[in-house]
Formats: sequence, structure tokens, C-alpha cells
Amino acid sequence: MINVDVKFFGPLRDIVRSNEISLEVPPPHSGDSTFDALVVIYPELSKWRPSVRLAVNFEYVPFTHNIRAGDEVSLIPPVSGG
Amino acid sequence: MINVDVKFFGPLRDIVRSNEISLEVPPPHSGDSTFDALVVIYPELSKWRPSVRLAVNFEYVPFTHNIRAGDEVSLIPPVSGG
Amino acid sequence: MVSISTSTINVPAIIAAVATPQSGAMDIFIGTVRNNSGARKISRLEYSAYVPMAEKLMTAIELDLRSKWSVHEVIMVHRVGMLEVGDVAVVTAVSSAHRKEAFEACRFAIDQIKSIVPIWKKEFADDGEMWVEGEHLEGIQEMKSGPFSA
Amino acid sequence: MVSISTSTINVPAIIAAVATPQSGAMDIFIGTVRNNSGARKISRLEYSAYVPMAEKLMTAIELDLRSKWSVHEVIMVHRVGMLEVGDVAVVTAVSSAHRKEAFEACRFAIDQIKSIVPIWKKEFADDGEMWVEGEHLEGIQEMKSGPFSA
Repeated sequence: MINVDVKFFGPLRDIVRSNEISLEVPPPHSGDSTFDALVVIYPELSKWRPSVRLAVNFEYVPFTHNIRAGDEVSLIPPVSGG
Repeated sequence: MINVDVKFFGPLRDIVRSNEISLEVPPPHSGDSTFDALVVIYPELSKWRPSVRLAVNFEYVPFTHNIRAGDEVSLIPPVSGG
Repeated sequence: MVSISTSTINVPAIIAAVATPQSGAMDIFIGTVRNNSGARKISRLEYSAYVPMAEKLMTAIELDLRSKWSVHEVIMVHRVGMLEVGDVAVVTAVSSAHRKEAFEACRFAIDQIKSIVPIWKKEFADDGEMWVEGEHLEGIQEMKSGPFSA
Repeated sequence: MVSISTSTINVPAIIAAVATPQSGAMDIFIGTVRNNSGARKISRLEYSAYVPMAEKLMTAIELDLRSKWSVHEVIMVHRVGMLEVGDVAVVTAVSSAHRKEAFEACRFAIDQIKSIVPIWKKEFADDGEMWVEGEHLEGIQEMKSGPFSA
């Protein structure tokens, strides 16, 4: 099992009611499996799947990206700066 | 004969060495005949004919425009503001 | 120079900082909090950011911009926190020899910020508060062929 | 608001004047004196204008701009007199609800000023002084179909 901390922002933070959630998951571990594990705990997240982007170590990556222990993992809802 | 005062700007002012020149000309009087009268006095002006614009009473007008006594007549060389 | 700022953005200081003796043109875009969002009356906006990633992407936008246009100085600053109507939320400023580059690059900077930089805006209106849906579709498409995707 | 100014242009005052509570976007173009003109080293520039006609045409440009874009405030100021490297020669500033209008209208304003407003620039360079040839051909073409011709 590896430990993955997932950061939440904007409207996603309101759903999970936290800035960061710690998950224990079996490897191999991807963005997709992270999201699936989170939806089990927070079903409301599922409707965000089409619009949310995954960032690992401050870069956008596809949800198929392999996540390793120590990675900074973030779910990025549609941005609205400016 | 009517009296027409013609204003000069930018590089044209350097040619005629004046801001304004007073001409006595017979009517009917147009931008073209004004320019022709000026070229007799200042032959160097002739090379500016293709690029200069005529303004009468603060509006660009064609050189065929009829000029009347009291009009504010100006020769506008290519502008270079900004 | 890019930054996420928690305090008031000093626009005159930004203009002074983008000016160079070689520059004939500067374009400055200023995004401010407006008092309405369509029919809704807005009282204030709260901006939040994923700061390290936002600054990293803004730096990448500057590099991308400099690869596309010949410009002198580039400054992008986005403010976070609670802002009132009229407050400056974002500034993009570009200097260049001639105006074409300054205009195009300044527009590119703010378009990219709005598309890909992880910043979120919550509106506080007369009928309650609400997260704003951004221009993410355009952004996602840019991303696919841009320098920011994996 | 348009003007020809014989004194320093106050950019922060212009920005404050275009801001409105309805505006989410402002674009400000600043034209400055640069230290070179191609290979020539410039020490200063002298701008002169046919002032009443220049202000009349700048007012016409503002009207034309407002007929093309939905904007809030528009300010165009051009300075005349002797300017040093780095001095601000011209500012065009536009506020609007969204950025597209501000950018396009601000660009239109400076493009039109450079094309049709009777202002002339003389360069003082290391190799002597010289009147600058402007962007008059573009201007003349605009004029033929524009609102400024007879």
C-alpha cells in the first residue's frame, strides 16, 4: 500500500470539506484509480469527472498517469482566474 | 480675388519656412489650384503632392474641394504621431 | 516576472517595471472586480489559488509568450483573497519595440491565465455565493497541444 | 475624453478615470520614446500637432470606436513638445465589461491615431534630425471609407 495525499481546490474543497485528503491505496496507482477511490467516499465528486484536471507535482497530466509515493497530487476543477 | 491663408505643418513648414502663408487667388478656387499656386513659389513642394492631404475647416477633403473666403485651409503631410 | 499576490496590486509600479529605453510600446491589461455578473449584483469576489502550481504555469506562459513574440519585459500578477468591487484582480503588462507585439502578447498572457492557471473565483452576490465557471473548455484544448501538458 | 497635452501625461490618473464599477476589463496602451530607430541612436523626439483638427479627429475616433464596440470609458491623450527617451508620448485606455472589447477598441484607437490624426514627430539622432515618415498609406485607405472624409 502507498500513501497518497490529494489536494482539493475551489468547488471541490466545498464537497470534501477539506484542503487535503490522505488515501491508502494499493499500487499500481493512477489518477483514475485515485478518483475512483475518492468517489466511493464522496459520491458527489463523480459529476466533476468530465471537467476536472489532474495535476501531479504542479503539472497537468492525463488521468492515466502513474502516481508514486511522495508525489504532490491535486484535483483541479475548471479555473476561473482573471 | 479672394484671400486664402494656408497652414503648414511638419516637414512642409521647413520648406516654406512659415506656419501660414497668405495667397491672393482668383475664384473659383480649389485645393488643386491652391497647391499649384504654392508650387510656383516653392517648387520643392511638388514632390509632396502624392502624399499630402488637404484639410478645410479641420476636415480632410479631396483636392477638388471648392475653397471659399474665410475657410481654414491646411496642407497635411503624412502623420507620424504615436 | 510573475506572481500571486495577497496584497493590493501596484499598477504604476508594474508600468515602471516593464518600461525600458528600447521600448516604444507597452500594453497593460487590468482585470477588475465588476459590480455585476449578468443579472446578479456582485458585492465582492474571493480568489483562491494553488499558488506553487499557479506561479509555475505563469512562468511557463511567459516563456511560451517570449518564444512567440519579440518583447522586452513581461509582468503578470494575480491577486488572491477577498476583493471588493473596483479592486484590481489581475494585471498583465508587456513592453516591446512596436505596438503589435505588446498588444498580442499581453492578450495572450491574460487569455492563458484565464484558461490554465489554477485560480478560482467565488462570487458573493445579492442572492448568495457561487463558484464561477471559467473558460476551461478553451483552456483544455490549448493544453492538449501546449507546453504545459505531460 | 480626448486631448493633446503640452505637459507630462499622468498615466495613473488616466487609469483611475477609465475605471467604472461596471468594468471588468481595462486595456491601456502607452507609447513611449525609445532610444533607437532601427540603427540610429535617438536622443529625443519633438512632436507637433495641428491641435484643433487633432482633437476633432480624436473625438471622431472615439465615436467610431463606440459604434463598433460596447465599452464604458475611453481616454486618448497625445503629448506634444520635446520629449526625452522613456517619456510617454501617447496613451489610449478603454474600459469594458469583458476583455475582448477593451483590447480591440484600445488597439483601434492607437491604430487610428497613428493613421489619421495630424501629429508629426521629428527625431533628434546622433546623425542629425529628421521628420518621421508615418503610417500614412494605411491611413489614407482607412479614410476613403471612414467617417472622417468629406
